[in-house]
Amino acid sequence: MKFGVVVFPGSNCDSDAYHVLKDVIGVDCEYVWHETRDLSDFQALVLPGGFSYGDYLRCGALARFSPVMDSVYRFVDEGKLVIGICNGFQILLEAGLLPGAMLPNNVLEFRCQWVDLKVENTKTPFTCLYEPGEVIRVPIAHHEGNYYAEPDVLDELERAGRVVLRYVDASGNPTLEANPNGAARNIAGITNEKGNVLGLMPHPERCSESILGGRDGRRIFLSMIKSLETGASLSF
Amino acid sequence: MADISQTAPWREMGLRDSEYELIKARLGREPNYTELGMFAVLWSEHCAYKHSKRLLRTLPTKGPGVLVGPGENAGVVDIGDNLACAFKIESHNHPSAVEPYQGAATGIGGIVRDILAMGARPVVLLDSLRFGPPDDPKTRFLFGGVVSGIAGYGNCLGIPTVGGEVFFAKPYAGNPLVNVLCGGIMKHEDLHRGGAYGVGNVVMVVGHSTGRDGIHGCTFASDVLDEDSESKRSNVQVGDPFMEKLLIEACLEMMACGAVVGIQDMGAAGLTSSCAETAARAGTGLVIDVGKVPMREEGMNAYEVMLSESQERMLLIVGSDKVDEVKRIGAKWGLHAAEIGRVTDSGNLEVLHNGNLEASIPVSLLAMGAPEYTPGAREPEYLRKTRELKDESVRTPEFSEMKEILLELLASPNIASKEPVFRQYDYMVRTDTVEGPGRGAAVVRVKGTKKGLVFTTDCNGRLIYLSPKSGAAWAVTEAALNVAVTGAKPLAITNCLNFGSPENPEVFWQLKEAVRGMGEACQALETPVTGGNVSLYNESDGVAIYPTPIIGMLGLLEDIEKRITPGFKSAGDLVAVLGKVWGDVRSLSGSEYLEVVHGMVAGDPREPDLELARGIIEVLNEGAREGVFSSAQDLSEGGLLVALAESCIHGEGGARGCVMSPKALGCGGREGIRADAMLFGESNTAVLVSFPANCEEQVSHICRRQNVPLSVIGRVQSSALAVETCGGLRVLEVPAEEIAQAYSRGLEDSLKS
Amino acid sequence: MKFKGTVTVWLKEGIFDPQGAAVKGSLEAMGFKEVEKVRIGKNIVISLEAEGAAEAKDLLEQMARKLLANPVTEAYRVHVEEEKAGAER
Amino acid sequence: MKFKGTVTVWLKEGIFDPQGAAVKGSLEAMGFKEVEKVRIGKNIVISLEAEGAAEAKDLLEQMARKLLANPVTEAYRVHVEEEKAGAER
Ligand SMILES: Nc1ncnc2c1ncn2[C@@H]1O[C@H](COP(=O)(O)OP(=O)(O)O)[C@@H](O)[C@H]1O
Ligand SMILES: [Mg+2]
Repeated sequence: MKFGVVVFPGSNCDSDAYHVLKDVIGVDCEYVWHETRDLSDFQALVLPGGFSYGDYLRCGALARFSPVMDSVYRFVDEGKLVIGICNGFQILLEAGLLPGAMLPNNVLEFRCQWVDLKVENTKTPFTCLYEPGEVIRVPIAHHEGNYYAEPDVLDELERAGRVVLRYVDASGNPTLEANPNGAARNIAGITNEKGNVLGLMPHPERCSESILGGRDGRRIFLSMIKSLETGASLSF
Repeated sequence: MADISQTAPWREMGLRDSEYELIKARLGREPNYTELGMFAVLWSEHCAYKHSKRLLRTLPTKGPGVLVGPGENAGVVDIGDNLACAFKIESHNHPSAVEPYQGAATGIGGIVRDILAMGARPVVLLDSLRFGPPDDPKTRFLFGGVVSGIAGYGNCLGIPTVGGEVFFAKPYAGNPLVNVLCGGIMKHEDLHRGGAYGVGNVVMVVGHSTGRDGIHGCTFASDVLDEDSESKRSNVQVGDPFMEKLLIEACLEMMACGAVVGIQDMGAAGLTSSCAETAARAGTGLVIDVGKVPMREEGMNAYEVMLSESQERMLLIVGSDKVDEVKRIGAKWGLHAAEIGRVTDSGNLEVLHNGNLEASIPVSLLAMGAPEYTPGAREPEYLRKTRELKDESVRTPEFSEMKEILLELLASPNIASKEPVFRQYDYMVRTDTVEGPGRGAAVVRVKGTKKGLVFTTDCNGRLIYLSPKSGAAWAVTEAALNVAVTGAKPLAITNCLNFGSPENPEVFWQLKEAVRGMGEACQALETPVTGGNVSLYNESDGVAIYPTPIIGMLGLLEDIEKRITPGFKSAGDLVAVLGKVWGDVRSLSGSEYLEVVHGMVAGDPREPDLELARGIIEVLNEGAREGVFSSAQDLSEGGLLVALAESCIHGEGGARGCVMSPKALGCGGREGIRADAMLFGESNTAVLVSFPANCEEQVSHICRRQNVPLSVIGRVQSSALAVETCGGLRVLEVPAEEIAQAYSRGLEDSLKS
Repeated sequence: MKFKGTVTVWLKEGIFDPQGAAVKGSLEAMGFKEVEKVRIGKNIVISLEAEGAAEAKDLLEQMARKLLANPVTEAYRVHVEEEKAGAER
Repeated sequence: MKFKGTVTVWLKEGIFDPQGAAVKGSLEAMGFKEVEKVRIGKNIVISLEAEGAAEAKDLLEQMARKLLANPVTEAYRVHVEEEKAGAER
C-alpha cells in the first residue's frame, strides 16, 4: 500500500503530511510532483494544504489546471482514496470533485486556531476508527474556509451522510460561536457521492503526535489505511 | 546629460557634498550618473552603517558555538547533532509607515532570503511591532495593515510565525516599528557564504524579474519621515509570496546539488549591493551585463536595473560547469535563472549594458569605503526630569483598589493577550511548533533529534528611554530569562537597533549607551551577538521614537520533553520567586503600572543584576534536567502579580489560581517597601516558578549551589488569585474567569473603543 | 489587432458578501450615511491579440467560464474594446 | 434619488501585480496564447441615496479617496448611474 502526497509549487503542508504518514504512522509514502501523470503506484492520495499557486485569483483555482489533476480524476473514478486538506479541499471543490465552493472567512481574517469537530459519519473510509458522534480537537489555518453550496446541495449532502465533520462546541453542538469561518451549516468536511474523496478544512496532520498538543487527527490516516487493508466497501 | 558637478544630483540621492568629494578623490575622476547612484545607495546609512559601525565593533561576537558572526547575511550557531541554526532580525519600518501591508510583507520576504542565503531552510518567523496609541485611527490602519501583511506573506511561505511582540506607545505614532526575525536550520556542511569566489565563475540572477520598483528604497530608509514621504511612495515594493516560496525551494535545491559557490539575497540596493558585497567578501571583481537581467518593464537603463529593489531575487555565483543544472532547477520551479556575468580578478565591479561599459568601480570602495562618523553625543535634557521619581511622587493605592488595578493592567494592550494578532498567523505549519505564540518564548522541535530551539524577541522601549544603558541590558536579560524559563540554555542574540536621527546628539547618546548596555549584558550572559540590523532616522514631525534596540534570542533545549511551561499544573504546588524583588519606588521606573495607573513615564531603572541572572538561568537549566519545576514564568511588564496571573491563565485543569503572601519577599520592616512596587514593580532580576511541595528541598539545594535567593511565596489553588498580607489578611481575591476575561479581551477592546 | 478586455466578476445575488458588508460598515462609521449596499467584485483586465472584437470577446468568455469566475458562487460580464496605441488605462 | 455607483480600483502602472502575473501564467498554460498582460483590480458597487448624479459622484469620489483605494499603490475611477427600480445588479 502506498500513499502519494501531491506537491504543487506552492504546497506547504506536503512535508507535514509526509512526515505523519511515513515517520509517525510508518506507511509507505512518496511525494508526487504536480507534473506527474502516472499515479498507478498509489492507493491513496493526499492533496495537502498550502497556497498551491499563491492562491491568487481564488484558492485552488489555478492548481486545478495542473497536469496531475487529469490523473486525479481517473484515480477517483477507480475508487481509490483521495483526501484534500485545507488548500487540497479547495482544489477538490474547484476541480468539481466535490460540490460547492469556498468563500472568504466571514471574519475576513486568516484564522489559525484549534477547533472542536464532530465526526458525523463514521462509515467512511476516512473516519471508520472514530466513535459515532465523537468530538475531536483539530487545528484550522485558512483565510477561505467559508463553505458554500446551494440549499438543495446542502440538503443532499446531509441526507446522504456526506457531511462528515462539523464545527461544534465542546459539548457537540453546531453553534454559531463554534463556527470559525461562517461555513454553511458549520460544515468542516464532506465526501463525494461515492465516499472515496474527503475534503476538509482542518489539518489532521497537525495533530497526530501528542507533543503537538493532541493526536485526534491520526485516526483519519489510520482509518484510510484500515479501509485499504480490509478492502472495505468504499461506498456507504 | 548635464555636467554632474553643476547639477549636484548626489544631494537628491542623499549623499553629502563631502561624501561626493571623497568618491571623486578615491576614484580619481568624476563618477558618472549610474556610478553616483550606486554609491548613493551603498553609502546610505541603511547599507553602510556610517553612524553605527564604530559602536557595533564593541559588541562581543565570539563564542564557542558561533559558526558565523556578523558580516555575513545572518549569524549561524551550532546546535549539535551536526546541525546549525541561522537567525537574524531586520527592520522594515519606513516602508511599513507608508504602506503597511506591503511594507510588512516585503519585510518578511527580505529576512527570509537572508537566512536562505546561509544555506539554511527558513523554519520560523517572529515579528516585533511598535505602534502609537491603540485609540488613534492611524494606529488602527497601520496595525491592521502590518498584521495582515505579515500574515499574507508569511502564511503563504509555509514558515510559521511562532512569536513576537506588540507594544503601543505614543512616540511610535508617526513611525511604527516592524522588525522581523527569521530562523533557519541546516547541516554544517550546507553552510553557504555570500562571496563571489573563483575567477571565471558565473554570476546568475535567480527569481523574479526586475522592474522599476523600490529604486532608492534604502535612501528612503535613511531619512526621516515627513510630508514628502508620501511622494516617495513610488518606492513601494509589492511582495509576491508565491514567488518567494518557489525561490526558497529552488535555491535549496541548487545549493544541495553543489552548484552554488556563493549566494546573496538582493535586498536593499538590489543588484548593486549584492554584487559589490559578494565581490568584496571574496576579494574579487565582477563584470555583469544588465541587459541580461530578466526585466518586467521595457526600456530600463543600467541605473534603474542596478538600483531596482524588486523583490524575490537572489544572486548566485555558480561554477561554470553547473550553470545548466541551475537553469534546469530554475525552470522546474518556473523561475528565471539568468547568467549575467562572471567573477574577475580586477577588483572592480564593471557594469555593461548590452556591451557598453556603464560603470566601473573598485568594489572595496563601493562596499567598504563609506566614511564612518562619530557624531557628538549629549545626555538628553529630559533625563534630568524623568530621573526624579520619589516615594511621594506616586500615591500608593489602597488594597481595595488592587483588584481593579490588576484587571486594568491585564487588559492593557501592552500586556493583554496578543491572540487577535497571532491567530492571523499560521504558527503551526511544519508541525514543529511545540509552544506557539502566547505562551512565552516559542519552542520549536528539531525533527530527527530530541532537541528544541527556543526563540524570543524582547525590548521595552520605555526603559531604554529612561536609561538607555540599563534598559538595553534589561532587554538582553529579559530575553535570556524568557528563553531560560522553558529550561533552555540561551545561546546567542541578534539585534535590531531602532533609533531616531544619529545626527541629533541626544539620540546618538542613547544609541551609544544602549550598545554599551547590550554589550555588557551579552558578555555576562555569554550570549554573543551574531548579527543584526540598524534602523536610524525613525522620527516623524521632529519626534523620535523611544530608542528601541530589539533583542532576538536563540536558546537550545537538549531534551524537548523536559521543557518547562508557563502554566500552573496542580493545586498544592508551591509558588516561589527565584531572584530578587526590590519592592521600592525605584523598581516602578518605566513600569506599565506607572504609565497606566498614574500616567507617568518616569524613573531611573536599576541595571539588571547580571550575575544573579546567570545564576537563575543555571537553576532553571538544572531544574529542567532534573524535572523539578511544574511551571516557570519570567517577570516583565506588570511585574510579579501579572506574572502570577499569567501562570493562572495558562494553568491546567484544577490549577488556575494561587494564593500568595509577599511575606517571604521581606515586605515587613524594610525601609521604603511599598505594596504597589512589590506587586507591580518591573526592574527585578527574578522569575516565578512552581513545584511540588516534596521538591522544595531539591530546589533550594540547586538555588544554594547557584547562589540564587529562593522565596516561597504561596501555593497553587484551583480557581482564584489571592493575595494575603504578612499578617495573613486576605486583601485581594480575583476569580480566574475575571482574570482570563480581562487578559483575552484587552487588545481587541482597546482597538475598538 | 490588440484588444483590451475587462472581465468583471461578482458574487451572485443572494450570497452574502462579508467584505462588502465590512466596507459598508466602515463607510457608515466614516459618516457616509447615504450608503445602502456595497458589493465587491473583481475587475480583470486582459490585453490580448485577436482577429477582431468578436473573436476577442469569445476568447474572454472562455477564460471567464473556465478560470476567472467560479460558477458556483460568481457571475461575470465581459467587455471588449480596441486597444488604443499608447493609451493609458 | 437612488444611484448605483461603481468604483473601479486598480494597481498603478509600474507596480507589479503578482496576481495578474500568476493568472496570465495559468491562462497561457491552458492554451490561451493570445494573452499579453493581465491586471487584476477591484470593482466596488455601491448603492446610495443622493440629491442628484453630481452629488452621488462627489460622495463616491470621497469614499474612494478615503477608503476604497490605497493612494500609495492604487488608482481609481468612479462611475455613476441612476438605479433603475428592480434592476439586477
Ligand atoms: N506580534 C506577535 N506575533 C506573534 N506572537 C506574539 C506577538 N506579540 C506577542 N506574541 C506572543 O504573545 C506572548 C506574550 O507576549 P509578550 O508579553 O511580549 O511575551 P513575553 O512575556 O514572552 O516577553 C508571547 O508568547 C509572544 O510570542
Ligand atoms: Mg514580555
